[in-house]
Amino acid sequence: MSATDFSDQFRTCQTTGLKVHRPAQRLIWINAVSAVVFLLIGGVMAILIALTKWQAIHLLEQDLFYRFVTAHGTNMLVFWIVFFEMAGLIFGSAVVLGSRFPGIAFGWFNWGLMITGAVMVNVMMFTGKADVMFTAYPPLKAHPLFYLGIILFAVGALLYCFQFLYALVIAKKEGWHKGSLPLFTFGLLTAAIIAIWTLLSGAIAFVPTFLWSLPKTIIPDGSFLRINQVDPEFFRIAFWGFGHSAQQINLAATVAIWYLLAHLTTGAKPVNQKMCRIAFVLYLLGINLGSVHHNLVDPGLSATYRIFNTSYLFYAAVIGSLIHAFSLPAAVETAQRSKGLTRGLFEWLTKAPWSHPGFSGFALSFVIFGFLGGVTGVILSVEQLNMVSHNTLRVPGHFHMTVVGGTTLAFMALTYYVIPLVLQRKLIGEKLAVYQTYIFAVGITIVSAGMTFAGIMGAPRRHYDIEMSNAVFQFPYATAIKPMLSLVGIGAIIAATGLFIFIGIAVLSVFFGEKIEPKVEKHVPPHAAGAA
Amino acid sequence: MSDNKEKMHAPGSLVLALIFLAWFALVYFTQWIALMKNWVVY
Amino acid sequence: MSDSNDGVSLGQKMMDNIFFLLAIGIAFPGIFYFAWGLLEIFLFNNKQLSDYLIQTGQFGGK
Amino acid sequence: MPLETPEKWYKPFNREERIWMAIILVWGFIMFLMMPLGHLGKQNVSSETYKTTPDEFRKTADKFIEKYQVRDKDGKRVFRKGIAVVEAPEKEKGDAFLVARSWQYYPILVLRKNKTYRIHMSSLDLQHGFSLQPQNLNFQLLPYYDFVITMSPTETGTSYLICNEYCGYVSKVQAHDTMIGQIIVKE
Repeated sequence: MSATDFSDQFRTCQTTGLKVHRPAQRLIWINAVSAVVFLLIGGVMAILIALTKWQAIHLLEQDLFYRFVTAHGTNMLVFWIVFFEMAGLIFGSAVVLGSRFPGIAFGWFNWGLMITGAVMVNVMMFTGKADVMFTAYPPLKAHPLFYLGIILFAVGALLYCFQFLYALVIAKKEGWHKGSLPLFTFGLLTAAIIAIWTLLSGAIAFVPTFLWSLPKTIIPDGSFLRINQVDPEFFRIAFWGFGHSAQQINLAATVAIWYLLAHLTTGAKPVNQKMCRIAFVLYLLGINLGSVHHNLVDPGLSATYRIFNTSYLFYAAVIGSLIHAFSLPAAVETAQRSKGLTRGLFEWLTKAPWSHPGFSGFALSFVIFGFLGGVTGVILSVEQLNMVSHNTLRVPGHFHMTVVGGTTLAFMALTYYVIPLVLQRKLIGEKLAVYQTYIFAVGITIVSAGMTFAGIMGAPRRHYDIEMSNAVFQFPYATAIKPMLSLVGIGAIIAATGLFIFIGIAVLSVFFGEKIEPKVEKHVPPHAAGAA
Repeated sequence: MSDNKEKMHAPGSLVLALIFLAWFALVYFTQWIALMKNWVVY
Repeated sequence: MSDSNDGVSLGQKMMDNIFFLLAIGIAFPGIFYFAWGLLEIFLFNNKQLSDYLIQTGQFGGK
Repeated sequence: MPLETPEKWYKPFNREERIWMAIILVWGFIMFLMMPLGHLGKQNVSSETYKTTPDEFRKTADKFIEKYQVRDKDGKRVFRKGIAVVEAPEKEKGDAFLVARSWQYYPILVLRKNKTYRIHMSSLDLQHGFSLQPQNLNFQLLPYYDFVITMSPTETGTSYLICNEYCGYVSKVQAHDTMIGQIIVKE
């Protein structure tokens, strides 16, 4: 196919000079909008759950509480995050490389699979046919359509990942781009590879479970498709290859987005590209071994297996993160110092653009993800220490710092750039966006701190009633546990305020913001064979 | 390499990173000490 | 691929190869986490409780 | 910049990068060593597991309760809230059994301080989370897997077993959050 066929499908971004493939832009739009819809659903669930955890309010009834925890977990951890990441993959390949995105119709088909799956899962959850939590551990059984929905969603996302890889190949082959991938795209590439592993694991976990959940009227006894029992530990291993690796996609994508945000806000350039890229490769090697965190106190596994895997391959992936922990601020510092902010050790930091949502979002999510989420995560995943933390509220405490305070906040900050630059609408309420990042960061830190300390005192996760008032025995928990749980409620109100401000800004801007007229320019592959 | 190239580019970041590592180690070993007070299990 | 690759070090070439990265990104967790994990639960720790009870002579072996 | 790449970027580290890399490699190595070294300590996760079935495990546990249930002065079997109270045998004399099912742990084990016990645990139906409070020791219990934990209480008193893995909801009093058991430690 001749690459010149696509030359009139491009526009030039007036701010950055990037060449944007306009059909790809619409794919980014639909994925980002879908992401925000599920974020909204998850956000409403979040506040209802948190107000139930707050023992003095104890808002929901038991069954609704468990149903909404399921819906909150699935919508936030899977649908919001993965839809946004798919938007990110298209942005990182086509837009950043100034390339065409191959297979636009295929892209829409993949989105169709994902949205069908996501809607199916949500219908099943909210009609009470899948009160099985995000983890859906068999023998706890949900409606077959719940599993089918997850499989459809995973297949759609998996195809998107392969399409992303194909887009990278096409960009080089047709000459849209030359040389190494930009660091941002490289980071997204590691995220996409982690995603491929994630979604394969998801298929291994959920396909047998789906067959097992089908009634005998559909798959009779004796059929080779009949599965009477899913081994619970097999499911746990396969599921966490999906469930936790899905969060490692966030990690790689978030780090890539930090490099981009640092660059957009302060002009930071990675000091040493080799160091940053090695850190990403270390993620590929080690990070998905860490899925065993969830199985550290499970029966059937040896200490050697546990230690080797929970150490992420001798802490290779942690070393990767620690490299970023230095190289990201170093990039910002170098850029700031070159602007003359050289006094003392920290003038570069105090005079950073803190009133810029891109920078404040980046810096806050960096601190929350690294200082709080990363440290608690590594500690939870020590084989012996997991005994005093497995399935306590410390676990949600940890991943609210990483996924919410880290990834979600970074995604929010990026959205404030994506809306004008890619979706071509002026931001409505730009000033509010600055406050939004701080409100959200403070709220989610309070939530996570409350959860972590309650968990240290033994509060279980996914538990309706710390007073055990309906049980035969009442265990007298430490009195300090209730104030901690009320912190969860208070923090959730603050964080949800920030979240709803974000959704308000995003939705208003995308649908009613002032249109930025596209500058349509012909664009041909600059490095194609035979090109001037 | 020349001396000029060997000077610190980002001393502030190195200090920040070291503070981070100190906090990491502190929390990490606190947890081990807390675990040692528990029942004997193996 | 292109002719301008001369003088580019091996490390850079490896990290520029997306299929190499894909291979290690699937192989490492696939072998160490998943395959090894399945071996653990289905082969290495496969002794029956009843066999153990017979061995230790508890509860009439059954 | 993240959006542009020099043609050749595979370059040596500078000074502070070398310092930082050396520090974090050492720290990673220390953290890795802590886990094998931890196995010299007294708090470790058991690797002892047997395959079982819910039926087999329930029958074995019933035999165990039959043999070791506590009796009062009149020789009557002791129950607490309908759950059998069992004096667990020490490690040398035999194994103890603990059953998790929706939504109960049984029996109630009576242990002695500083004595060592081998406790077999399994679930009869769904996955359950063994969570010993206030000690805050947590293990995952699965059906078809018999998990053997060797433990030795270091303090007396009544401890509670709550379930920290979601195990379903049927009614207000038959739900995950009503699942609770006890372990009593005597001098």
